[in-house]
Amino acid sequence: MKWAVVVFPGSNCDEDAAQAVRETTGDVVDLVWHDATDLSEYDAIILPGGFSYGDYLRSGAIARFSPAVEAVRREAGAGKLVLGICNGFQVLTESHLLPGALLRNNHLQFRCEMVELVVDNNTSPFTRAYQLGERIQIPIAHGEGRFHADPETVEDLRKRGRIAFRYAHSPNGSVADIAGILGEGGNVLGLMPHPERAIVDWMGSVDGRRLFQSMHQYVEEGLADARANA
Amino acid sequence: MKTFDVEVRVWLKPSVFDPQGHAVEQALHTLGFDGAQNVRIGKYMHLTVTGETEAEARKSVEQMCERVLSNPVMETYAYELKETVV
Amino acid sequence: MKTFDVEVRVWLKPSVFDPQGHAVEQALHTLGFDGAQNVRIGKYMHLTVTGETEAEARKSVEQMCERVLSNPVMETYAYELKETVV
Amino acid sequence: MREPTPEQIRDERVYRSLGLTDAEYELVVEKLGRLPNYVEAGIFGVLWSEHCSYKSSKVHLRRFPTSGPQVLQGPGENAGVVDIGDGMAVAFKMESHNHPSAVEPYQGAATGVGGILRDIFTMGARPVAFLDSLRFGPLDDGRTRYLFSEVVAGIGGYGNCVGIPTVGGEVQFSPTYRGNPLVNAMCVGILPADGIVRGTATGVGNPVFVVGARTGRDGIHGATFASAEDPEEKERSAVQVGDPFLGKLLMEACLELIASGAVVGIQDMGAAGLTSSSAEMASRAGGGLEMILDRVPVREEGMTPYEMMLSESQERMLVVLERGREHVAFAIFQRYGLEVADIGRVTDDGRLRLIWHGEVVADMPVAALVDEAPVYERPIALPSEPERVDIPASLPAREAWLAVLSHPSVADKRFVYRQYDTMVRAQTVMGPGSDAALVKVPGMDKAIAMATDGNSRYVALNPRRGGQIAVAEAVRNLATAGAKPLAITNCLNFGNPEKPEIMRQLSDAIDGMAEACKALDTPVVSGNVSLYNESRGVDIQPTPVVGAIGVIDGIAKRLQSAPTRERAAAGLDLWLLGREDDSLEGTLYGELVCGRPVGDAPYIDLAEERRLHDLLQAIAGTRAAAAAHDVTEGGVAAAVAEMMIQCGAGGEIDIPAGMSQLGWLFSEAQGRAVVAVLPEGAEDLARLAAAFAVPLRKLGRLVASEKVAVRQAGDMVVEIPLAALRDAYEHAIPMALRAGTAGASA
Ligand SMILES: Nc1ncnc2c1ncn2[C@@H]1O[C@H](COP(=O)(O)OP(=O)(O)O)[C@@H](O)[C@H]1O
Ligand SMILES: [Mg+2]
Repeated sequence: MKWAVVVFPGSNCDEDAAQAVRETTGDVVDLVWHDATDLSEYDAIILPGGFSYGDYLRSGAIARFSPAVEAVRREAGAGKLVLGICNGFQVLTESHLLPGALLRNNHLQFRCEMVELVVDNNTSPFTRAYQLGERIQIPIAHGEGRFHADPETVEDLRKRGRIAFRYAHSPNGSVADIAGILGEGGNVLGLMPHPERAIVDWMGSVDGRRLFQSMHQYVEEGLADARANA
Repeated sequence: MKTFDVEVRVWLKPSVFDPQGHAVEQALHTLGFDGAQNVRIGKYMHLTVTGETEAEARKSVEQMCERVLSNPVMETYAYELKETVV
Repeated sequence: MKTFDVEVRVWLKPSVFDPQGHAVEQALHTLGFDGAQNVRIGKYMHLTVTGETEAEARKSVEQMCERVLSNPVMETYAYELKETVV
Repeated sequence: MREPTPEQIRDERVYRSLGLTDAEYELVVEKLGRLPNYVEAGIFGVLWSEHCSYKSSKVHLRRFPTSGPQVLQGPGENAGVVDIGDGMAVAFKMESHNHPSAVEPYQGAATGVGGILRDIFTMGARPVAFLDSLRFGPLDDGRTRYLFSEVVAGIGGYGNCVGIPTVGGEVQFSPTYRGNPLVNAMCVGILPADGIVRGTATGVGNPVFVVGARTGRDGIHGATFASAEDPEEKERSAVQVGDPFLGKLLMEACLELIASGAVVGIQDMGAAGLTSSSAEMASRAGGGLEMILDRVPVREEGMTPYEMMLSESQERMLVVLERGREHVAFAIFQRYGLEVADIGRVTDDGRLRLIWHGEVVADMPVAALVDEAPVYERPIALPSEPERVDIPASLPAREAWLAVLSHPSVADKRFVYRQYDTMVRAQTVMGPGSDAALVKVPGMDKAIAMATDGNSRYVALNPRRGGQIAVAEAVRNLATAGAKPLAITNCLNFGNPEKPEIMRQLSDAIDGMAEACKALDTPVVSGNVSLYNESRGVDIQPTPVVGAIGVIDGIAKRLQSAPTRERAAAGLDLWLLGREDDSLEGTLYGELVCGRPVGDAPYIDLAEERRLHDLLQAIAGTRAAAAAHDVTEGGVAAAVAEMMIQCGAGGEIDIPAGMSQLGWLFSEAQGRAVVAVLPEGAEDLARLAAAFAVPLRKLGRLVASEKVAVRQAGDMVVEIPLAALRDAYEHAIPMALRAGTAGASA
């Protein structure tokens, strides 16, 4: 399979994400500049962390208008996997590919530390390698990660199993301790924590590996099925 | 073509917690400004726009506000527009 | 004791570079809002204060603005104050 | 506004407001052979300022050792560069932003980080880490809490956004910094050993470019302001605002441009923007530059040549390209949406010539501006004898232990560093919370080790020994992590050099630092001097801050500053490496009891120090060693407590018979470390310690217990729950901040 990592002006976890994919899956990864208009050759697309356009105005507010985000919208509609990490999650909510918004942390500070997450869904293409209810260690690094949505939306997310990860102890005041949510079709995941920073021993946790491996496995199975049917 | 001065205010909907407003309120109380209450903090933007008519300019400002300058998921906006006196 | 509604606007002094305004202006141009110019982004705050008289309330708002709500080293402020109609 | 004429500048002494003394003005006239006009006088004013010319410190800085086989680039360039083996090198430098941070703490700190970042990528290095060294007054005061919170937010605001992890640093609190906080930032970058780019304007006819942001009226007079007296009194609209987003784009664009091979020389525009960058680039090449100011992209209309030359708008660089390859720059910078303008040419006439509206508005010899700037041998007071005092034992061991751990200088700095992205780039092997930070060289089993240190109490008590200790402490942190120290950078934060006693501090501290650098084989490859750190006529304690760099080959060899929870719970022995000492002179204990620094600076012997560092590196390779932590402020008591708190294990400590209990617990004698070792590793440890001739004594052990006991000859000295130590250590800074508001600018 082939991955794209979209690079916006101000992205800064693009290389980290690409490196994590290579390390955990051995797949090919391209870094794609935000003016790309066609991403159809990729099986999975990552919107990486960072400060696209300086996070001025609102995080993700300006990046959302990039041609690449239009292309992502198309591929998401076609069922491709889209993973938004941190700033990528913010871009996804700003562009309404995911519901809600990410607001300033309730304590007003940027916060970078290892946090404990609870896996709330282990049937999605992103989470199938985890156990339901499993506690995993993944670092966060954000100033605007407080997930907000109106109560009906949150209830709907909960009912449909679209909350992928919750914080064991919320570091930012997110409603329902939400750390990551799935899009309606289950093929888009936005999450504030950084799985690409939990890949090898010396990082302090390797719990992020299985997220990329889940995606790899899901896509490879689909590709194998497609070949078998052809 | 006319030029207009525009002031846009954007603030969080009442249902959304505003930690910054809360922190500033606390700070004001600590400094003895006990009467300060209900502090909410938003954004104030100033810009100039051009348009053939005021109506056209208003339309473009509204589009900017809805598409870029505010996020309706959690924010509300208001603006004032005046023709620039040269 | 009366209560007043206060709206405060704080913005960067003209000589101070406003990176946020600059980035937003660029973005507006990319989106086709070519007429948008001189974008400056500041803060908009709403609060209520109390005071025996309007003059007293104004004085306290001015103190708040100077000590907490703005940094006079680089920012300027303006405010409007109206007695709250109950 | 009309600019004053050359005659008015002379007759009305306008030059004084431009930072020139009467004698300096005379010298300008002599060098120029005529009266300078306003632009020229302004340019001389900033270039001959303390900040740009180092006129008070230069004669002393020459005493630093600056060479060695590992040094690829010593002082004089934008940053120093050392070889880390296998074809790779590290560029690093530290810089102060004290005065701007005192006026506008968020922006002052942020632009400090942005400035040092540009110094690093200018060398052709990919920046990989920041460290920050901060000094504030006590947190009992609202203004200080505001400064502290905003400085930390500003450092994070810039560093997090540009995507470079802040992996270490320090914060100390002392009344001496109440009116004059210190903000020193260090940046570290990686480059191929043969890929150094320099700030030289060579090749007659080569085009000169301004790239990055547009030039506005920001911070005009910033450089002279940076060395002027009291930050409170200064003109207050000169605040510069950083744009980390633009900074990130500029970094990527410049690295791409450098990789294209078209760059002849490149230099960031720091203090005194276009003036210092152009003059310094020309000076290094021994040539000249001609610049057409009409072509400089400006942000505001009606800017004068004077304003353009002195503007300190951030996020700009001056680049000399190979003639004929201009299109490379245009293509790259346009893609990033950055300004790029061809503003002039390299010449060979040794002059800096500025043209505006078709007229020459300034024409000065480069040598006079840079190389021949005045150098002062300022008067130096006689050395003073350290005072002899008896430090009363009025604070009992248990209370003292809690007081030391909850002193904000010693206490947990998590409040600070969790606001920094410490992991972006995904190469941080050890971040804040360890003695040294380790950042991996991508694709190699090799990491760069780095640490900053500088305890002004020691320097105030004994400048020379304090200078030695500043270097020794920073370097020791590297060795404690198992790394091989290579070189240092520094920031010399001192008071008013026009006072002979301050010059004595500066001169002696430099001597001490130089001695330590020689003994530890860590030459000085870059640095920065910040003088006039005073408030209302009172100078700060002398504060040399040292940033040390080392390398570790094989990250598995690294030593953590505390063992893992599991290893500690299984039981480990604690050993003290280095001298047994029970003197309280110069200690935090002494300061707590007497309310001020007292006695002489603590003991240090540079030869012993060196042997300890060598031993620590040897220990790091052995399997029995579980952790090492050096002994610094707060003594053995603080070092052991920090280790216990981190690993969550209590334990027992024995004070040797015959030693003063308080002295032994709280002595800050240098050249020491605590190591946690598997019981079966004792013999190997003893053999190694003997081989390196480092004294070794069993301190006690870590056990899976919530209790901590200190005994002497079997008698209980202190018995305390681990939780009490932890609370003191972890809550001190958050509690001090909660005590009042941090949101007030007043
Ligand atoms: N301003 C800061 N920025 C980043 N890290 C910091 C800062 N202050 C302290 N730290 C980290 O906290 C830990 C303890 O600091 P310190 O007590 O100064 O260490 P040491 O005594 O080993 O020099 C170190 O890992 C240091 O890097
Ligand atoms: Mg240490």
